[in-house]
Amino acid sequence: MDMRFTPDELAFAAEVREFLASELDPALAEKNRLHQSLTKAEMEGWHAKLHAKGWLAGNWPREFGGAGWTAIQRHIFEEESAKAHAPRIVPFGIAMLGPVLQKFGSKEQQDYWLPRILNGDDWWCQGYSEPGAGSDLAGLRCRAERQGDHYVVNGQKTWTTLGQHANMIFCLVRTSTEGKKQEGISFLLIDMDTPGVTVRPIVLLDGTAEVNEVFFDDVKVPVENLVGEENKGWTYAKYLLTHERTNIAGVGFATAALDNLKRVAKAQIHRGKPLDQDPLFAAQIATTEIELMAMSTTNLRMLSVAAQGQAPGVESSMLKIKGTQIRQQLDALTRRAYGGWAQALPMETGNQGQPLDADDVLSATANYLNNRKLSIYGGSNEIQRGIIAGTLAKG
Amino acid sequence: MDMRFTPDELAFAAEVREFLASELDPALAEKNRLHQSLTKAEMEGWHAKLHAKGWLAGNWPREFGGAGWTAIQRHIFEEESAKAHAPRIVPFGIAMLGPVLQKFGSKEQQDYWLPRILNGDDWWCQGYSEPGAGSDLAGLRCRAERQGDHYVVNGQKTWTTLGQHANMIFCLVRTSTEGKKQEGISFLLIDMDTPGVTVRPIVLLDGTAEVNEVFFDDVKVPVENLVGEENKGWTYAKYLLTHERTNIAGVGFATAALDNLKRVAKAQIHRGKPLDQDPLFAAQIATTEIELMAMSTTNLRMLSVAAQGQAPGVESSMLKIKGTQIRQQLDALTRRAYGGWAQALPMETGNQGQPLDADDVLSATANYLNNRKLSIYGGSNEIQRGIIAGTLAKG
Amino acid sequence: MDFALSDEHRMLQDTLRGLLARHQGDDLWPALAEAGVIGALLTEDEGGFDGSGSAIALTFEELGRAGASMPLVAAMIGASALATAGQGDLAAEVAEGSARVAFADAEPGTRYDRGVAISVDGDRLTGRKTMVAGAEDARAIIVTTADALWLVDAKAEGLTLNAYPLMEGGRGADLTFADTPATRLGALDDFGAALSRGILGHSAFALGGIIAASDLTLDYLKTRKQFGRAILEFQALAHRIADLAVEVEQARSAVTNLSGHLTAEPAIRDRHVQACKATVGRVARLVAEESVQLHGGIGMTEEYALAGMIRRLLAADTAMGDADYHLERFANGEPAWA
Amino acid sequence: MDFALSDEHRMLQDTLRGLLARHQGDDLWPALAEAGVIGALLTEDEGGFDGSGSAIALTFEELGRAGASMPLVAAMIGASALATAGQGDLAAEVAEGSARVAFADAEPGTRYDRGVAISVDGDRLTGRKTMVAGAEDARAIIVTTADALWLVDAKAEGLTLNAYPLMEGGRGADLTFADTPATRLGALDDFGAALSRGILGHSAFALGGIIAASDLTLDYLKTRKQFGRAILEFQALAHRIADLAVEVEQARSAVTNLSGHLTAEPAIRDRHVQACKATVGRVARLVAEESVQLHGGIGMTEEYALAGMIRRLLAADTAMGDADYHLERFANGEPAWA
Repeated sequence: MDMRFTPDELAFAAEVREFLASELDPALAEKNRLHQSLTKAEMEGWHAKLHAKGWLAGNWPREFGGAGWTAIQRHIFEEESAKAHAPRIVPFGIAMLGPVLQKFGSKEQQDYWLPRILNGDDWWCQGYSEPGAGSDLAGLRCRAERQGDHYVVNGQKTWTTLGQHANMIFCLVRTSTEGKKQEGISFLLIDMDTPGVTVRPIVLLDGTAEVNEVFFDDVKVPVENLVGEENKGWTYAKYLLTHERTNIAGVGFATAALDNLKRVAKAQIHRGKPLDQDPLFAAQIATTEIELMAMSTTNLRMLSVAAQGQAPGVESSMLKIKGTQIRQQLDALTRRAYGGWAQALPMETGNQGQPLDADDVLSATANYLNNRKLSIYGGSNEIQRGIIAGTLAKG
Repeated sequence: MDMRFTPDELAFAAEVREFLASELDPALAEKNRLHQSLTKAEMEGWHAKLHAKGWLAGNWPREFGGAGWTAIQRHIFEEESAKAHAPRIVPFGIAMLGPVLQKFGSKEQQDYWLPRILNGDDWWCQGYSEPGAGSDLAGLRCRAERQGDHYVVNGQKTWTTLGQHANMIFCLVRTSTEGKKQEGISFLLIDMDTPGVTVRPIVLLDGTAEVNEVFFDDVKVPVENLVGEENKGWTYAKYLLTHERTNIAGVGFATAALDNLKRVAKAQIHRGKPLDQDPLFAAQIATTEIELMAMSTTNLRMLSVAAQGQAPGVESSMLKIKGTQIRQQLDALTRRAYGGWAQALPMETGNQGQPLDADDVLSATANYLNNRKLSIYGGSNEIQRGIIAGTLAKG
Repeated sequence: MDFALSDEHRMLQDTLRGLLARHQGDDLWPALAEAGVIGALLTEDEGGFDGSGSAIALTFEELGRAGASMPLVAAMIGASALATAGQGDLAAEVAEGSARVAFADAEPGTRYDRGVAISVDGDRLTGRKTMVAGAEDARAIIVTTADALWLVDAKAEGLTLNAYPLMEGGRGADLTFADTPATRLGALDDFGAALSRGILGHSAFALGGIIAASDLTLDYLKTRKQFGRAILEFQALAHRIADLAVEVEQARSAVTNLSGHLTAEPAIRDRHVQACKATVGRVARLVAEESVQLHGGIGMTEEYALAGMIRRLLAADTAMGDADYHLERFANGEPAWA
Repeated sequence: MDFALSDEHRMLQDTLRGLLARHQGDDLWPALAEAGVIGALLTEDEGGFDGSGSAIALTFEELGRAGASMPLVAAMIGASALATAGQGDLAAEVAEGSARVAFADAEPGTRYDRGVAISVDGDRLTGRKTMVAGAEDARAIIVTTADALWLVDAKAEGLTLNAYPLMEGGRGADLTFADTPATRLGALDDFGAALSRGILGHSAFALGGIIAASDLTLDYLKTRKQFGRAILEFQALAHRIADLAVEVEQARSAVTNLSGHLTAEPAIRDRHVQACKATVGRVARLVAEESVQLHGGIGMTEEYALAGMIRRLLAADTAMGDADYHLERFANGEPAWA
């Protein structure tokens, strides 16, 4: 057993840090640190810098223009990026659609769409969830009817993150109602400028509007935009869910959040002393830090198995649960560290005023509220428990 | 709203304290405080003193020789008794069988059995659970076949508390396998001296042997020992479960345990000071004390409803859950207060030695282990959650 | 022992429910004042006619259930403190609703210490208070410092106000004091009764919100279908809602305890102040987080009624010391107000 | 990065599994010594041939899985400390199994303080140590005082021994010292390496027990039927066993972390000592309590295998500082051994 990174990995980590130090605009990092919404241009700008370096698609093989990183390298990149408060790479094109096209798309689809993802020609969003199909994703109803050389799509998608910036959406749609509900689903690429597509923002309880509803009303989609075979979409969607989860534990985000919490606890006064000297609060920080130390190693154990070519199993569900628990606990402690000061929320709309010198406080409150989503989306923690128990029952 | 006891209730509480001060042998109280098993004679002696005072059957109406107390009086008696470390009244005759006979027994059964319970002529135990029927009590299989003027009983009961002292057992037995499983159950009184009855002790993980298995091998029981009607036993058992639960919250026991914990934490040294000055341990004590303060009032709220003649509903399930959580937390903290000193267990059998001056420590460890049962027996906390959720679903 | 409401208090409850069904936002305050609700929170000495724990608890529970956000706690603390300090005229105006006061307690840079961001020089205050609910509408501000309570006129020199929306729904402000003249009302611990009633107000308000959020969640679990059945039929979720129901009863009993011991001797009252706020704060956060989780995505949307409830629950925990703050003082055996 | 066992360690694991299947109780120690297992726990300087974190972790995990109760941790701490203090001869005898030593750490009247019940006067000890595992079989005792480590001969004058069964299954003793001659081995913090390996031993032993108890519980849930189906099919129980599985991975990673940082600089090693014991202790108690609860009544009976596992889990948490003790020191940024 050897817990150390190899010399090559250490050199790679140094290169990532160097890149971040020279290319990441401090103002952008600060905005990101405060969990403020980035503009489309800011996100595209960061993508462009990474693309120039050849690092935008760490998970893609080199043949498709990716960096072809190992699981460990991707982990290092994600962790260093999170610690430096770099923008997160928008995952929909790079991390989600890309691998599906590479595995199941036609040569034409690969040649056309993959370079456009890297160049930033398209901004993709994801059309999976529907109002009636949340945890029960396969219960989706948005339907696509084949009419000649088009599908005609009708229905609704929801929780479409950053859909307001997108020109393209990849959707799971129902093409058949026969057999098991998983069997009538297809994977379709839809141009959002097509007549009949409407995007409506959903404001969340923290006041942000980063997710959307997308409505389809007789939307015509060319049949060449079908990925793989008709009625096999569930297979492609599941492939995504089980194979593109290297960052599911969110170790980098948790590390950055822990650093921030310690900084806040050192600055906030409690009973006349810095809060980090309060035994009860210090114990809560320590409890979470100790959890993170262990989870971080669980993550590495899993990566080291993945690096040897074995597919991750139930471990990704375990990391999802523990990872979100830790991040939510860190967010909760950070908000509570501010005590009576944390009673306002930043409002993205309207000019209704804002407390003085309180950017960090507002960010802590908003971030706590916003990150309640972590244990809900991408398969809620209840769904993950079901997956673990199901595996245990068989084992 | 008025949270105060009435003058009559306060006078009654004073009378109970006075009685306990004069009648309770300090050596017996000390033995009880240390959770050491009492002898049969000690328990019978305490019953006799209570019976002489007319207080043995606080829950029975006066017409049957009971004290006819209100729910509040019973609460006061139980709380004062627990705080004084008086032996708990063995519940099987007084609290369980008595009310069933009073409600469903024949005149002959009442006249014969009830005085014998008060006089201590019979020691009753309870034959409900079976190895295959725990939470699923109605799945019981121990069967009684009518043969002339006798039932012939075959099968097994388990978790028979203090069955080693008993000469009588009231049993749920299967008299029919037709219809729903609840419908073929009868309530039978069985003399344990009948040929074919075997009692085998079950040693628990704390080393005590207070529960037993009882085996029935062609045991002949006279038909006059059937309570109520054949195949209606489930109704009588349920009556017991919902109506005789005044002390389900265990407020008195919890209060005594909290007092003991505070005493231990004052004596144990931690980082050179009494443990109760350690911020983390003090916070854990405080958390539990605060829970107890609230639960105690929930209990009184429920009693005050019961005192107005309304049957308690889902509240008794809530009190069971919270009451056991609090007691188990107090027991856990008390054991942990001893730290490195709490690594031995008293053994009831064998003369294998015992640590010096450690009666309290041994008691804390054994009691922690033993009281894991609180959330299992009498309807496990999982069963209680099901009851609550079922009620919420209907409401 | 009797936990039932008296006839008067049942009437008060009916009045409140009627008012809260008809009035919202800016309309609500005058309606409550006119109906005598502010008076019900205050004793006769304070310009009111009741002021019992029971009246306070039921009033704020109803406000909490309805999600009415307004600094009524400040009015209650203010009028009571003013009356105690011999400022009966202003107290009476507050009691009848013709004047409003705000309560400036929280400070930037500290969890719940007082006097970190604000200092006293003679009869002048310098520094900052934050998150002062209803400051824009107040005629005067009651201000806490390290060990005392002060009265500051809203138009006093050197006082500047910067207002913004509060998480709970209303508006608050940062108040900056620059050598601002103030009237010392007395030492902080002279006002234990007034401040403890503030804790009861926030706690009962939270209790109302706890009940509203858990009721809404239960309704959702009964109606929402996934995998072909109501999600309340999934046992793991059913057990979690059952555990929430147990905790809701704990919160109710904690409020009952403080309500019943509001006029007990200070040492006993303070234990109930701390136990109540610690219990209700803990349960409020638990219910907030579990309600969102049990709802799933819909529970995070602003359009759905839960969002406001969540924010009010967090705000009620945070106001005047959160669960951890009061737990720590309870554990140390410290007084609530010193 | 490579978390797999080396070939040597896989062989050690096979050897252990074989021995543990064949030997129990008093037979086990000589068998382990003969197979070189004690030597695998020690470095060459200490009379052994390995002593790596990985060897220690896998050995004690196997012992923990098998529920073998025996004071092997004391032998490891003892031999390492003796070698460090220049008592290489006795260390070598311990390493080869011809001599046994006990480790006297816990004291009556205190959670985990040292020097409360025992005091030093020159080269003599007076007072009491408690819960000393394996004291009856020891040739010598390693004794902690407030700031030092001592060696006491088992036959030393003024030393009396009172033995009894320990919760974990073996036997322990109270040792009473009355002006008993002792050899000072050095200051406590000179032995950080030896003591940290003790923490790893107890933690890996607990990890083995955690795995055994959760496996047994899972098996029971699969087989036990209530209401006509296996109780693992009840979703509320299924989710709880899933949560346990997550915590078991946390415990494994905590042991891996300490194992991988056993020879790191003391400040870093100590953080892992504390994090490991805090994590494993917390999970051990959780698994103990949840296993009993998920089993129901059968889980409380001495006849069933779980009973011994529960007691060993509690004992492993308790030994050399429980989860709370190490959490507090981690939170304070204190060293593990001082």
